[in-house]
Amino acid sequence: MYEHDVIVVGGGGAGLRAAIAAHEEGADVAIVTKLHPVRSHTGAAEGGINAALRDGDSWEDHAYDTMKGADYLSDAPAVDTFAQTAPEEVIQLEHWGMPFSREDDGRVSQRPFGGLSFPRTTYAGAETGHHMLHTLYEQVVKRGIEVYDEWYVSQVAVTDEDDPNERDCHGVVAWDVQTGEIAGFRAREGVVLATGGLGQAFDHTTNAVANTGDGVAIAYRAGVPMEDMEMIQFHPTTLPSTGVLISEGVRGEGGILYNSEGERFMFEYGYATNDGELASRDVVARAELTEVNEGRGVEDEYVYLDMRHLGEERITDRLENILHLAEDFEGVNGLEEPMPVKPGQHYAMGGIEVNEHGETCIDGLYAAGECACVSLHGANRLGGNALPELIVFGARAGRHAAGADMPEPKIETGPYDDAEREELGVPVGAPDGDADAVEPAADGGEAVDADDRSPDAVVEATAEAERERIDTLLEREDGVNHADVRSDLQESMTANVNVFREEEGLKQALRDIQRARERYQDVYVADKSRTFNTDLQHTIETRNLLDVAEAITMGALARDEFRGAHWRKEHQERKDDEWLKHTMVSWNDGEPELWYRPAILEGDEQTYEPKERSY
Amino acid sequence: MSESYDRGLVEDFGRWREFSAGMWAWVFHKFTGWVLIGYLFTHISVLSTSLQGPETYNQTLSGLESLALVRLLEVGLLAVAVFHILNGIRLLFVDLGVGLESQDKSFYASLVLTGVIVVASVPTFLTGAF
Amino acid sequence: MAERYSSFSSGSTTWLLQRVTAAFLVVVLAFHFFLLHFVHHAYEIEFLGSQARMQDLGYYVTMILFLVTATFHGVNGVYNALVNQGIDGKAKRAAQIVLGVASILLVVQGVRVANALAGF
Amino acid sequence: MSTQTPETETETESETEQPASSPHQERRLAEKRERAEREAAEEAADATKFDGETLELKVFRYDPEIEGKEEPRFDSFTVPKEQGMTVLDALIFARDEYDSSLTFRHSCRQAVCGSDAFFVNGQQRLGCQTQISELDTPVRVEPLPHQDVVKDLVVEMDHFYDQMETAQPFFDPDDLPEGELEEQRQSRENREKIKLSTRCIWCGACMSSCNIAAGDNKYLGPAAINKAYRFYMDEREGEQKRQERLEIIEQEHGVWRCQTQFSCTNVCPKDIPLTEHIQELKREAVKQNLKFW
Ligand SMILES: Cc1cc2nc3c(=O)[nH]c(=O)nc-3n(C[C@H](O)[C@H](O)[C@H](O)COP(=O)(O)OP(=O)(O)OC[C@H]3O[C@@H](n4cnc5c(N)ncnc54)[C@H](O)[C@@H]3O)c2cc1C
Ligand code: HEM
Ligand code: SF4
Ligand code: F3S
Ligand code: FES
Repeated sequence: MYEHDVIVVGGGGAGLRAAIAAHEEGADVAIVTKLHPVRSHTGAAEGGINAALRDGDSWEDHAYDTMKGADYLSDAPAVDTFAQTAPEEVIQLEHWGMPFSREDDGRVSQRPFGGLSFPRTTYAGAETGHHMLHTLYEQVVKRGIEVYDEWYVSQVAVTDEDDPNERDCHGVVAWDVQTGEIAGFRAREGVVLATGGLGQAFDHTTNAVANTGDGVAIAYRAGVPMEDMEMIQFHPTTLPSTGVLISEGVRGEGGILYNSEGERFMFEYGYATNDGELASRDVVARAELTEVNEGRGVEDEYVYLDMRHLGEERITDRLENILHLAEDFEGVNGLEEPMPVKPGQHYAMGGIEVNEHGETCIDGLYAAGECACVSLHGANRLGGNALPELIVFGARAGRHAAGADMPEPKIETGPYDDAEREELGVPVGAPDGDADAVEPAADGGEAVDADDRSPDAVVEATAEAERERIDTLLEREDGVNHADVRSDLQESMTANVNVFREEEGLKQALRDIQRARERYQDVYVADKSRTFNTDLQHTIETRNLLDVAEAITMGALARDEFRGAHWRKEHQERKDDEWLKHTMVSWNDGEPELWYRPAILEGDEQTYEPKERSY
Repeated sequence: MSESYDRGLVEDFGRWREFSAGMWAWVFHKFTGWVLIGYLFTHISVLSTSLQGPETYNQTLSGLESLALVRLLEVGLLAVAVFHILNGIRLLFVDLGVGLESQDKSFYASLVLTGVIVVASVPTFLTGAF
Repeated sequence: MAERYSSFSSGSTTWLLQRVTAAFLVVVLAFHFFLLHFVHHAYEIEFLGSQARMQDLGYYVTMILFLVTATFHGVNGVYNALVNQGIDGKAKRAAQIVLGVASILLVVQGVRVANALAGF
Repeated sequence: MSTQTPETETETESETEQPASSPHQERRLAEKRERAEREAAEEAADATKFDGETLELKVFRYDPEIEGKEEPRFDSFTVPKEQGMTVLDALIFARDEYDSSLTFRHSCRQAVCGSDAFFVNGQQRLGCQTQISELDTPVRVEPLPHQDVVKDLVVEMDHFYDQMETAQPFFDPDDLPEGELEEQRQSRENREKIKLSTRCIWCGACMSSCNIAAGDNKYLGPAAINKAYRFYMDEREGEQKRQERLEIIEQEHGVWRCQTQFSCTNVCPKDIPLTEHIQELKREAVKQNLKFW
């Protein structure tokens, strides 16, 4: 067993920032990550980091834009904390040497981004995430923080109380991908989950192959609710053949969208008569698909994004990376041709329910970054708001986990008795409601022997259960290949839980997921080696995708309104009376339960009045 | 690097074939450098015959020069020296950071020029050898 | 963990000298070749001719410099090549000694030859 | 790139108005037609698995634990050839369709994570960045040379990471501006100077291609030296650290080992002019040392 004060799971932007913060609090920190930190998907972020840095801008404006973009489904305390802290965190990055793009006077540049009332997106070329990730990792190296890289975390070690609010987290169980060793990691102070996105639940996504929602699913099965899972952002400009992202920066710099008729449809068809291409992402993504569905798409599939008029100099100065991406992954020369683009899954607004200190309802378990939901992005995330979220809430989670004194949180977590609950009437969760039948071993929270509750025993027992589970998986001689289950799931999700959602489709998706769960019970791992067994790893990840996809679909089916990224065919309006509340899904030991928690629109400094959202 | 087993194909074959210009330049420069320093030692030992007096010196030199093999080797030496000089100049430019983009072209140029100079000097070198 | 290289031994001097000698050698070697193969043909070289050239002080100095720089350049080049192959510890020490001794012998012998020719 | 429809006249006048007639559009239409045809054909002829064009992928296999794989060998996979297919796509296909134990690192699919540097047809390349159509067939995929193989295409990266860390890859300014929200100033020119060097994705291709690094285990290697360059040339870097860093790169197994073979520069997927950066640091080291005399 390994032992540290704070264990950070994940080495992306959020995890690295959390580790640095915990280290600065004096804790002995270790990062456990399935990819070497510099391989994390934060490195793929292109556009930039929002922060109110300049005269004429203010954190209040940033907060307001964020709340409006979120379609009023965010919690004000999270939004305020975020907008207030983002500037110092961004300057902190600069002080750590991040190579931001610069103005003539040597200050960091900012550019306009969709949904922002001020050009406050700080950037480093079109590779902002790459530079941020590397800058943070450099600071981790500088501090000598221990990194267990290529260790796959598969469980959190949590005590077995009936009420999730009373559970304690004492560590994690991870498995060394290179050697197959399965070990417990005891965390004396806290565990921070920072495992990133879940895009692999869909088949056209900007996310990496490693973005399989592990942290979300692990915390979920340990008893933490998932919040607002239906809120999935589809990015309007991804390359059709691969899903590689073309940054919003292109539109920020003045790029234009055309349909097959050569019309600038954002204006001509009135999707966003003020902001045009720079409207919020959900608006643009729907506009594009509407164009395609109405027959004005190119080849019935996509539209064009044109940046040629910006001129070679400006493009190479600020968007050079885009030229490479378009060339390498679509064979298009962005200086000479318009680039084909279509919407693709991009970001999960929802995730592990946490408060503004990153705490979940389980004591000692934290989450930060894309896998968490402090309820900052609500129903739609603004471009350039995720990277600052990583550093703002990553740092706070790390600090709190290391035992720093922080004020009483304003956001509540965990299930409570008189919460409003809902039955969907469609089978979900473990097939036949039998959690034990779902594959060889338990799902966290269940594994621990009741007699010995010492933290070490909890961690060791969870590790032992994991060893058994993996042995069982490896012993099976034949069955279903996880890749088949995964691709069926992805197809169904993209067909039914995409930008446009219909009741029947959503129900179909839930049926497909049930079927996938049943098939998954017969899953087997063909590769019997303990050395670098990616077959085994992907098999376990697929299980996580099933849980995550189910919660997404449940939320989408329940929320019968149109808010932010969530569009429902049968319900074409935002229903503020009924739906200013978060959807929550609890695993409930195999019988997922859907319930609600009201959104908080009242902050310390300002109260947010839901207004019509027009761009 | 400690290889835990023989990586046969990966490490041996298929590699030199894929060498790029810069790698070949390095191989040739190394080879010619070693030949030159080898020659320097030989050269000084041949010239050392002068310590035994003019006759020995003259005899050794003309003796050697009358051998066709030695004449051929001299052409080889010229080739080696010319390449080492030309590529050496190329390397000096590289060290100064000049013309890095055309480093492959300058390597090919050194090769071609070496060839031309050697061919052009063959008559001079082989006069009376056969 | 990689070892942090603590013992500071700069390679910049020998690196620079290798380039400086190379620049010098370009000129002298070309001159040498030209003189002894094209102006005078190698097969015509005689003691008297060599002696006559060597007695010119400028030529004598040039040749000694040629010898010294070429020796340094060549031997240092060989040494570098060996280090590039990763030789270390004892083998490296041995290479230093062998190459060092060889170059001293070469230079001494070369100077004796030059002196003999010049008649010093 | 392969199909360039000669369309010069129409293009100049109707560039922005009619993107619909761009060569790209036509190419995609053609592709789509082709794909539809291929799919139809596939259904018709069930007997032969793929009817369209296929390619042969030869992949290096090794697993110290599995009988029959302890001895390195090459496996052949037949993969249907698709437009825009990359080496990584082909590997994924082979894994998902034929042999789920085929092991290789990959994640981002867009040349930023640096996981999938392989030795493809004798050159170090990123799988996700290499179009199959640009390669001779059969396509031979091997793990990066000069590194221990863990399994199949997965190599041991620790040595590479160690060398990167030896270069002290972090920023260490002398003093920071007063006031919490004051950034350090940096000129555009200076940012431009370090720009290319900051692109490194730690893929290890350069190190694997370098003959010197292969022979001399202690050689810092092009990526680590480039990392040092990135900080050394940054005008925000502190004087103290700059000196320390210079000492690290100019010790015996630092910059001097580079023999300007350029193969690192040739293989770098991020087009970083590595040799140029190494050479610049050599000159810098000489200059600094001359100053002390
Ligand atoms: C193409 C693209 C462009 C984007 N551009 C922008 C932008 O311009 N501006 C912006 O603000 N946002 C942008 N975003 C969003 C933003 O980049 C992401 O939300 C953010 O980087 C997520 O960071 P993270 O630290 O939460 O996760 P990641 O960076 O994905 O890191 C996750 C980490 O968790 C580890 N991990 C995962 N599962 C496990 C496990 N089971 N065990 C151990 N370790 C595990 C991984 O190894 C990895 O290190 C973009 C996103 C994408 C996909
Ligand atoms: C005439 C002009 C010459 C030039 C311009 C020249 C140039 C160079 C340069 C630049 C190098 C260094 C290569 C590197 O470190 O990357 C080198 C290496 C070398 N030179 Fe020369 N050189 C010349 C003459 C000579 C002579 C006369 C000799 C023999 C005595 C010689 C022997 C060597 C050797 C042995 C090496 C090392 C090769 C290796 O890397 O293994 N050179 N030369
Ligand atoms: S310098 Fe280039 S080749 Fe080397 S590790 Fe970095 S990106 Fe890869
Ligand atoms: S390949 Fe090696 S020799 Fe130098 S130029 Fe690159 S480091
Ligand atoms: S998969 Fe990330 S670089 Fe190729």
